[in-house]
Amino acid sequence: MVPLQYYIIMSAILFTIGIYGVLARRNAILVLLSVEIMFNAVNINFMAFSAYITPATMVGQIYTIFAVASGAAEIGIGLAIILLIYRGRETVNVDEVNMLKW
Amino acid sequence: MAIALPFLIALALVIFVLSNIVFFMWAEFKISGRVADRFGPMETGRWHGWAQPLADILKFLNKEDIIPANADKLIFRVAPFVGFIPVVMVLAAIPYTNKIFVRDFDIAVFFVIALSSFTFVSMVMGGWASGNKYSLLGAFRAAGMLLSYELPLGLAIAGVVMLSATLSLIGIVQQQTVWNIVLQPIGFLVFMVAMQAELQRSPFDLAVAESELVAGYSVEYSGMRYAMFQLGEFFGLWALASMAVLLFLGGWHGPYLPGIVWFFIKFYGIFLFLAFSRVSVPRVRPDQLMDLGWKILLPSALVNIVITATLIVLVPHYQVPLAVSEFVILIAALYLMRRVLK
Amino acid sequence: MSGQLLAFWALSFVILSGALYIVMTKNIMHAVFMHLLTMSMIAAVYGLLHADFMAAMQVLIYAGAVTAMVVFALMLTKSQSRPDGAGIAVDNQQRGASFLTAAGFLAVVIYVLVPQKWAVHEAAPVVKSDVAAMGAIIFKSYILPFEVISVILLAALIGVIVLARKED
Amino acid sequence: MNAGMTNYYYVVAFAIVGGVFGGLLLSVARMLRPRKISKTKLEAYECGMEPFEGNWTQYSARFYVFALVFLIFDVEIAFLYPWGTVFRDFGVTSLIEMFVFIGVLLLGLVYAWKKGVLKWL
Repeated sequence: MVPLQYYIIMSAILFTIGIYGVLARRNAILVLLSVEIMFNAVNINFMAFSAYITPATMVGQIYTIFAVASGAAEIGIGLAIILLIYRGRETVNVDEVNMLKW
Repeated sequence: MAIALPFLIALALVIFVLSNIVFFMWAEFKISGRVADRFGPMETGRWHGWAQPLADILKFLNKEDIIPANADKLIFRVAPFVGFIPVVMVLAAIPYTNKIFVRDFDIAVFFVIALSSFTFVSMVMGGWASGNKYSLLGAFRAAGMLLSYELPLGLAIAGVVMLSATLSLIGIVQQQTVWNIVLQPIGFLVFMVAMQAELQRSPFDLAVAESELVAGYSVEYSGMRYAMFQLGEFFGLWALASMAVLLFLGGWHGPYLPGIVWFFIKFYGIFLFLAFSRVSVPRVRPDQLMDLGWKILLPSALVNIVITATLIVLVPHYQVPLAVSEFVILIAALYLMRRVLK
Repeated sequence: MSGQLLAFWALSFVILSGALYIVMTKNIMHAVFMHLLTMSMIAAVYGLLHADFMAAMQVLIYAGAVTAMVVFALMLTKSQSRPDGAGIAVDNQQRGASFLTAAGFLAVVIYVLVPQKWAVHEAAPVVKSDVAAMGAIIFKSYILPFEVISVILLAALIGVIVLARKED
Repeated sequence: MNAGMTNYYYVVAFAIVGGVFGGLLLSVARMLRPRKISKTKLEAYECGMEPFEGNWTQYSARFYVFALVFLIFDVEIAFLYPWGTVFRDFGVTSLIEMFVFIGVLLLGLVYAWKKGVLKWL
């Protein structure tokens, strides 16, 4: 039997990797992929809690279903915004996209 | 022994399916030959060219393997496996009778649908890794088409799931006192059309149209790697044709003969349908393809779901009204379509 | 060591190294395909947690649809960095600071989480992967989120069509 | 080992057999096939000349919108299956819920249709 702790620590490390990716990446699409990693780290936590703490009501699983569905919407819109920025600025480099500074 | 058993079963199944695929290939040669008023292969192996597919396999094995210089070597090698492994995994979920099956999955139907999404990922991987604009464009066309037809396929299956209230394939077959094709004619039609598109077979093979475009996403593939893509397609045919039998044609149900025989009779019926429609229907135009997928199949699958759900909930004995209303709507829709398209 | 524990270690290794590869590699396309592998392995973790349905959904949505969408989007943005990593760097200059931030976060989380005692259910995890049970819970207690999700999806659809169709 | 884990064990076994079988085919072919590489053979397959600027060129945004519409409806399918297994028990209420859900997404499909997104290139 795998202890619950293992899942939580694994997902914490995964989330950390996602944070690093979001901060260190320059290409906006890779930033979005890192956000997806963080998203999935959180989902693993939900699933683990659901299986270990509330197996009867499956709260975590239901939450994950909704999280996945809204995550799908999020990545779709995120990519569309990146495409739009690309059309305007010919770049997907988040360092150069600073129109809001002025 | 218990640890090795699944591996042995898997190996036996793969070899069994492979031997059937060899037969498919030969039957397809013969059928398309006869339809075109030719003989098809006659020489190889003396009797009606029965050894032709084996010769083809030997040719694939002997062919030089070329990886283009500007290809992405790693992804190029991995892509055929991404296409092949999931279709082998699907075999674990398909029952043949209520005695002969590998495992009875709780979510078998959804499992098959989910794994089939690897097919277009493998195409995109292969097309991109080839380092050739045309193969990439072919991959995009193929992926766009598979995307468009995966939805009607899933929605057509949803109608069956609603009738039997389970996702287990064995459960679905056991619920069918009347075959689902009677209760779900719209769903069946949508499934059959979407299935051919999913398998990239001839009326819908415009992404790999071998006579016009060279071969779509697999231009740069040669020898055994190319054969693996083809093999994946045949395994997919096996899986989807079995699904059609199990979901709509009552699986192993049938009088007198044992269940396994009935299963394969129906299975080969579906195969014959695919083989005939491949040679007798002209290839659809790209714009027709998209219109068919999004504007005809997807709405009809949704209509099918709405009718089925409403009748099941509101009418106590829904079988007869469901069959009648679906059939009437189907006829009316086909009639209207003829009027509109004329 | 039990089979499940072994499977967990193997899956964690693949997931974590896959994620590291995604945030480290210079080859954008490889990152996308590694994303596919990582997501499939996360689906396997869901399987380990007895959630068959969620595992299949993870494969369907993340491994299938999202990967295809990211590849299409990548092909639309002709990035300055070539897929093989030549050209402009894909990372920015704050790698050190990012690393420190991430490491600090991890340290805090581990410090908080490790001593924590969870109210783990007796004899957990219970095998309860029945789709019907799940459907019953969603359509009994979570109707509002379910309908709201449909509106969110509609908003995303319309948003993308409006955003992506500017060209013609 | 309980029933659920046995199922996964079988799935993993099938995946491994699929991979090993594919690898076996490739290695048999490796032993049999000739190997005479020349520069021309390694060029991209095109009309006799090397393609310009590789394959990293721009494609139409259509594909992207297709993928998104697909993703949205995929999520719908994922919700339809659990609903399909239980909707009898809840009667008319669950029917109305699902019709609202499908109706809202159908609105999206109609919008996409009217905007001409669903055309092929």
